[in-house]
Amino acid sequence: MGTALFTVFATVACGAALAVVLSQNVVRMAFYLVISLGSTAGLFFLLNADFVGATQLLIYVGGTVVLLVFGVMLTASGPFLTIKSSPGDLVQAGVVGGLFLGLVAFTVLQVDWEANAVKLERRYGATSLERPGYNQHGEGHTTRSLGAALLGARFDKDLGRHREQPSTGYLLPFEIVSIHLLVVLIGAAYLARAKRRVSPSRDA
Amino acid sequence: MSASEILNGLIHGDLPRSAEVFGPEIVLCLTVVALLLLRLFSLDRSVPPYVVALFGSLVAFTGVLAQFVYFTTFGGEVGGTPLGMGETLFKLFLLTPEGAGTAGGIFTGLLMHDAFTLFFRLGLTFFLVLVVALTVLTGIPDNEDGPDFYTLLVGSTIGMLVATTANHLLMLFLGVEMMSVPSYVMVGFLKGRRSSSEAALKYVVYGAGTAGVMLYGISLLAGLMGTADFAELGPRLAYLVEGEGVGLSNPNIVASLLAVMMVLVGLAFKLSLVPFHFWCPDAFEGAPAEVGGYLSVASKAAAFALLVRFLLAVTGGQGESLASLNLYIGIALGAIAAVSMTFGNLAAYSQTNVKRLLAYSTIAHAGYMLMAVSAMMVIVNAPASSGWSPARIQVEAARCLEGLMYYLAVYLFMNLAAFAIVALIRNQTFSEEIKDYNGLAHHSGTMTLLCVCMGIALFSLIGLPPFGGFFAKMMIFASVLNAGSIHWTMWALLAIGGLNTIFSVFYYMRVLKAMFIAPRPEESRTLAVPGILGAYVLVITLPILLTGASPLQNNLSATAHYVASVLFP
Amino acid sequence: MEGVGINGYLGVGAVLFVCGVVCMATKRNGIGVLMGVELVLNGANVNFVAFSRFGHLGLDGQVAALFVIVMAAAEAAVALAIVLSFYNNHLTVDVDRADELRG
Amino acid sequence: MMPLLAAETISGYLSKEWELPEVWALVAAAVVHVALLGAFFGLPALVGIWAERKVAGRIQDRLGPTRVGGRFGWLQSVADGLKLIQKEDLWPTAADAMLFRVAPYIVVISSFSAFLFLPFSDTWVAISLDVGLFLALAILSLEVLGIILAGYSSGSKWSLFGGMREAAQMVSYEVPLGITAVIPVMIAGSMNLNEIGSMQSGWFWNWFVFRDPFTLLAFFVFFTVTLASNKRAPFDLAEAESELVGGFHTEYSGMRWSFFFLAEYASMYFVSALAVLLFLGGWWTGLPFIDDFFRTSDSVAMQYLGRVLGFAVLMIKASKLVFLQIWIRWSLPRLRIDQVMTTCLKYLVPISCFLFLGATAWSLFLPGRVLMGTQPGLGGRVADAALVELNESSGSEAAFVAPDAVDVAASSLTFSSKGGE
Repeated sequence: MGTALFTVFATVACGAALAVVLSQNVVRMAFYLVISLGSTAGLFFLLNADFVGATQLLIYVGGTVVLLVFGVMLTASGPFLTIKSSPGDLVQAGVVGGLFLGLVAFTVLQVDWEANAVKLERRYGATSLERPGYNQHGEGHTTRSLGAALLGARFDKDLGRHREQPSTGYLLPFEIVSIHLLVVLIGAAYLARAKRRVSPSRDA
Repeated sequence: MSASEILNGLIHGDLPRSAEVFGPEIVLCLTVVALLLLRLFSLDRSVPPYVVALFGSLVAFTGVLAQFVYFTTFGGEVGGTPLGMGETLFKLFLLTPEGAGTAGGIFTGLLMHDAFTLFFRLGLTFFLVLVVALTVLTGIPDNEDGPDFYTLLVGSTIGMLVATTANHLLMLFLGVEMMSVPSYVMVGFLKGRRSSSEAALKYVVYGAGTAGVMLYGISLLAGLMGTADFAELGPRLAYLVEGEGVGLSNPNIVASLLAVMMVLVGLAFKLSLVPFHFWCPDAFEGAPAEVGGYLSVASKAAAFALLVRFLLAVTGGQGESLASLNLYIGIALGAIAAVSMTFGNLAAYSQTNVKRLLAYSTIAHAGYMLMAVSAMMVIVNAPASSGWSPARIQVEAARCLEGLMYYLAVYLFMNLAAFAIVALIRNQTFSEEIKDYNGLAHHSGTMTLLCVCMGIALFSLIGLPPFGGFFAKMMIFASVLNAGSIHWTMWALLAIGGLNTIFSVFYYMRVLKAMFIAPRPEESRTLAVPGILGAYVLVITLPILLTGASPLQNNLSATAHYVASVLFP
Repeated sequence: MEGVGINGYLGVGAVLFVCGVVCMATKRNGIGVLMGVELVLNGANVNFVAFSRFGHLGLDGQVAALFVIVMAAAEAAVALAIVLSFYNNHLTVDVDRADELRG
Repeated sequence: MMPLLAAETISGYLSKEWELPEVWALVAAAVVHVALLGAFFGLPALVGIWAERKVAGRIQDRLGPTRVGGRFGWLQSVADGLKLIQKEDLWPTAADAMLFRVAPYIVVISSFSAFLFLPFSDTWVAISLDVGLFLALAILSLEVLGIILAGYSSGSKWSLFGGMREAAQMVSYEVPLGITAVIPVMIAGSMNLNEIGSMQSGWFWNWFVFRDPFTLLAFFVFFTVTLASNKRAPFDLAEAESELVGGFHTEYSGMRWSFFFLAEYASMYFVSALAVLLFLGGWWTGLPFIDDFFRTSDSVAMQYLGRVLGFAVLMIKASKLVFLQIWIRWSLPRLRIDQVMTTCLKYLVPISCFLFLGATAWSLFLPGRVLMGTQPGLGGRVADAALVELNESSGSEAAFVAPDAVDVAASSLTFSSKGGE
């Protein structure tokens, strides 16, 4: 079952990603992007990362891509915005991309990840996902642990282990990202809004 | 650990200490919020936004300064009695021996607090104060856009502070993103201008792309090592390849090399090193000169701090097993440095726009500074056959970084001075072309002052004695010379660096020639700048002299050496 | 989850990554380039979550993926605003037309 | 029959009683689920459209449909459906045909998929997840994508305007929607909809809406926001027929057009059911003696009956809300697009933030105490959850976690562990 689902999601994700590259119409690209990102969310669910999958759907697919499509609509000068690349470029990109894919995939897949994980586990202990008695993660119930980790407490890592210092918690990024988002929001709003006219009546 | 131990450790141990060390950054965050609240309640009419920004950055700078003094004087040792002002300052910022006085990770090891990060934080916050002051004087954001501009400026600086202190791969990514994304907007800040929006578009496209590549590298690296903690990256890699071949036939080695390369792509973009430099001239030409000055110095400094820390993290703690491989990373960096400075200097030669010329010059300077990092990598990974003792390696490696930090400190002033003068002249002549600089020195007293200061900055950028740039360059060249005895390529690098220095004289001179020697156009009106601007330029030019032939030079280099040595315990 | 090990997921990540890079390199439409960036980030995210499940990364991988999603949203917002500002000045989103600054 | 009622899941029942291989049991169970949900998905549309016409008629002092299927026009929707199915499937020459044809499916699929996470009664839920509510909202928000694509690909100005309005509106209203939906999550300490629902058992003052003044207001904000995110009047700017002909579905006809309507009425029902689950006591009658009679019964059949009752209760509550939506549509005039955006960004977002803060403060300072009810507040609730988790985790590594340490941890984690019960 897992294999079958994986095959479906992986094929759709990769196929749609390829379609994004090959498509010339921006809105179609956005559509394929949605499909690709959505299937990736499916992969996340298969990997027992429910919360990440849901976030992917809500923020990425429902937010970011909608934003992109919105941008396409605002900048579409013709009825269907198509900016074509020449076939020569495409062939060139295809060859280079194929070689690049070969390089990355070869490098990544050549590594014996299972052996590495076993080796690391021997020295540094099991990850929280494999620990007996804490395997709710195995079923995708990571929300609470994620919440605790974002507040800095790593119950999943430290509980019942001997540690000098608490393990890495993510309180700082969780908080600092909010400032970043605020700054970025202001920046985007600044660029997007028209320059207000300097006139006595401010609310005009 | 039990649950209560975990929570108690956080609430009573880690958090207070982290908040104490991170205080200046928190002040900057509050500044951002204050700026926005000010506008929300329409107070920006009565309290100009720059006042808030200036105040916030000054407080943050003072906070870091207090920490720096506290740390260097009483670092880790309880019982020292601070005197007078210092004591008040320490009390004001609630510094404690186990907080700011102790080196080590904060926020459960996400960030690092030690002399090295303190030095960079000090520089960055100081630079923020200078840039805010400059924008106040040149008036680049009007009162209307002030809150936006300062929000972006301060937000980007927070990102740089995070990046310089990062001790975790996730923080590396967050830091780089946090410093870049607001700066994309800052480059496009003059939104009605065609060139400005084009510059921003190029910057954001390249920036986002390289950030993505870097992230992929981070994911591979973290996956390989099973951790994202800097301190464990190197040892874990050594452990993984233990007993196997360490050549390129080992898949773990190849994968980690690819990952490190991808991360370096992201950092090279921030440093505008060839071949990731395309954005730099365009962005600087399109952006306001103030922003150009800010980006060229601050984001470079932050990226160098990050680069050094990252390289030491992935190559550290591996002993002999991977040293030869890491040596080649150092040599590869040297090659990039050589290409960058050569390209930067050659391309700068044909420029007609001063900002563009300075942009190419920053590419070249990034190359000079990368020489120091390259030499450091070579020295740290010296093979046993070279006959260097561990103690010597330690001292010489620290000397490389000392050169880098000295260079950055001088670069801060000389580059800011150059960009500030360009901005001030732009406000008078509405032009940034070299041909419009003709005879500027002959207009009025203040204009002459500006031109003289520009001369000092440019001479220092060339690396002529007795200015700071000379000593900085000497330090780096000396350490590269030292590294040459480990691998001959360093001598080649040194030769290229020397040639480049000579070559760079010509294009800097073109600007000065236009200013001083070329006749003043006859129909031009007499230009003058207000005295306060002249004073500002003087204030930032003076350190170029002070870091040159003056007693202060010893102090700075001693500090830099101490700071650098903490990375090589 | 029998059968598919980590390699399957890493393969998907690599394909997404490379598609994204090629997309960034070939698209002349500014927004198309941004979509390439999204694909690249997504490829990295697949890696993170796969390492979290099969590798030794544990929960840290999932946290990283969360932050990446958030940062991607922020970056997309700014990039889009810049593209719009470019459009307002140039009436096109063709990045190849961004050729006034050169030298 | 008995084993079926007692079985945890359908697939479990199939593989145990019918001895099907596990894969086939899963597939069969999925088919059953989909068939049930599919039927349920069509039902609100059929009933809803009929009800809309009837209510509209009554409000405007006319009768509404009276012919097809007897006096009350019962079969009007079916007749409409038949007519729509027979229509030719066409698309404008100016349209981007592929996207034009795909868009309605996106809308229908996302609207349908949201039901997968909705518990219709205690444990009657297709997929019970820790992130149920979050995921349901996420999937529901995908609907906007289909509408934007429909608007864009139609190649018509009206459609494009409708699509853009919809995009702006939906994305904005997702913010207050999320914030108000988080309030019950915070009180319950869980995002599992089943858990949120089962926490509101007992007397009706245990319903979250009556918990404190902030949740009471939050319910109304939530309801308002769901109106907008469903593009119901007075927020139906995307299809404002007086300005945009038909908005994003101007160019659609036949089956594809009816898909949009199917999805609209289904999500109307969905958000109503969500509001019921989050605020209005879910499947509980609010009268504990009735609920407990079934719940505490030893007989499997009685427990099953209790769930059927819960299902009916949920349906009735949700239908009331749907009726309210229809009522509002025919009573209030449509807003202008700028007013819609102002309402959201200037009023609803700050209000919902304030309510969230207020509800949090209430939980912190009056832990375990609620306006009238007896449910434990956030403190007690999260403490319990933490206890459960800690105990579970200490199961095999009990040596490391002493019981008192757990208490200390739980109390310091939550500021107060004193539950109200």
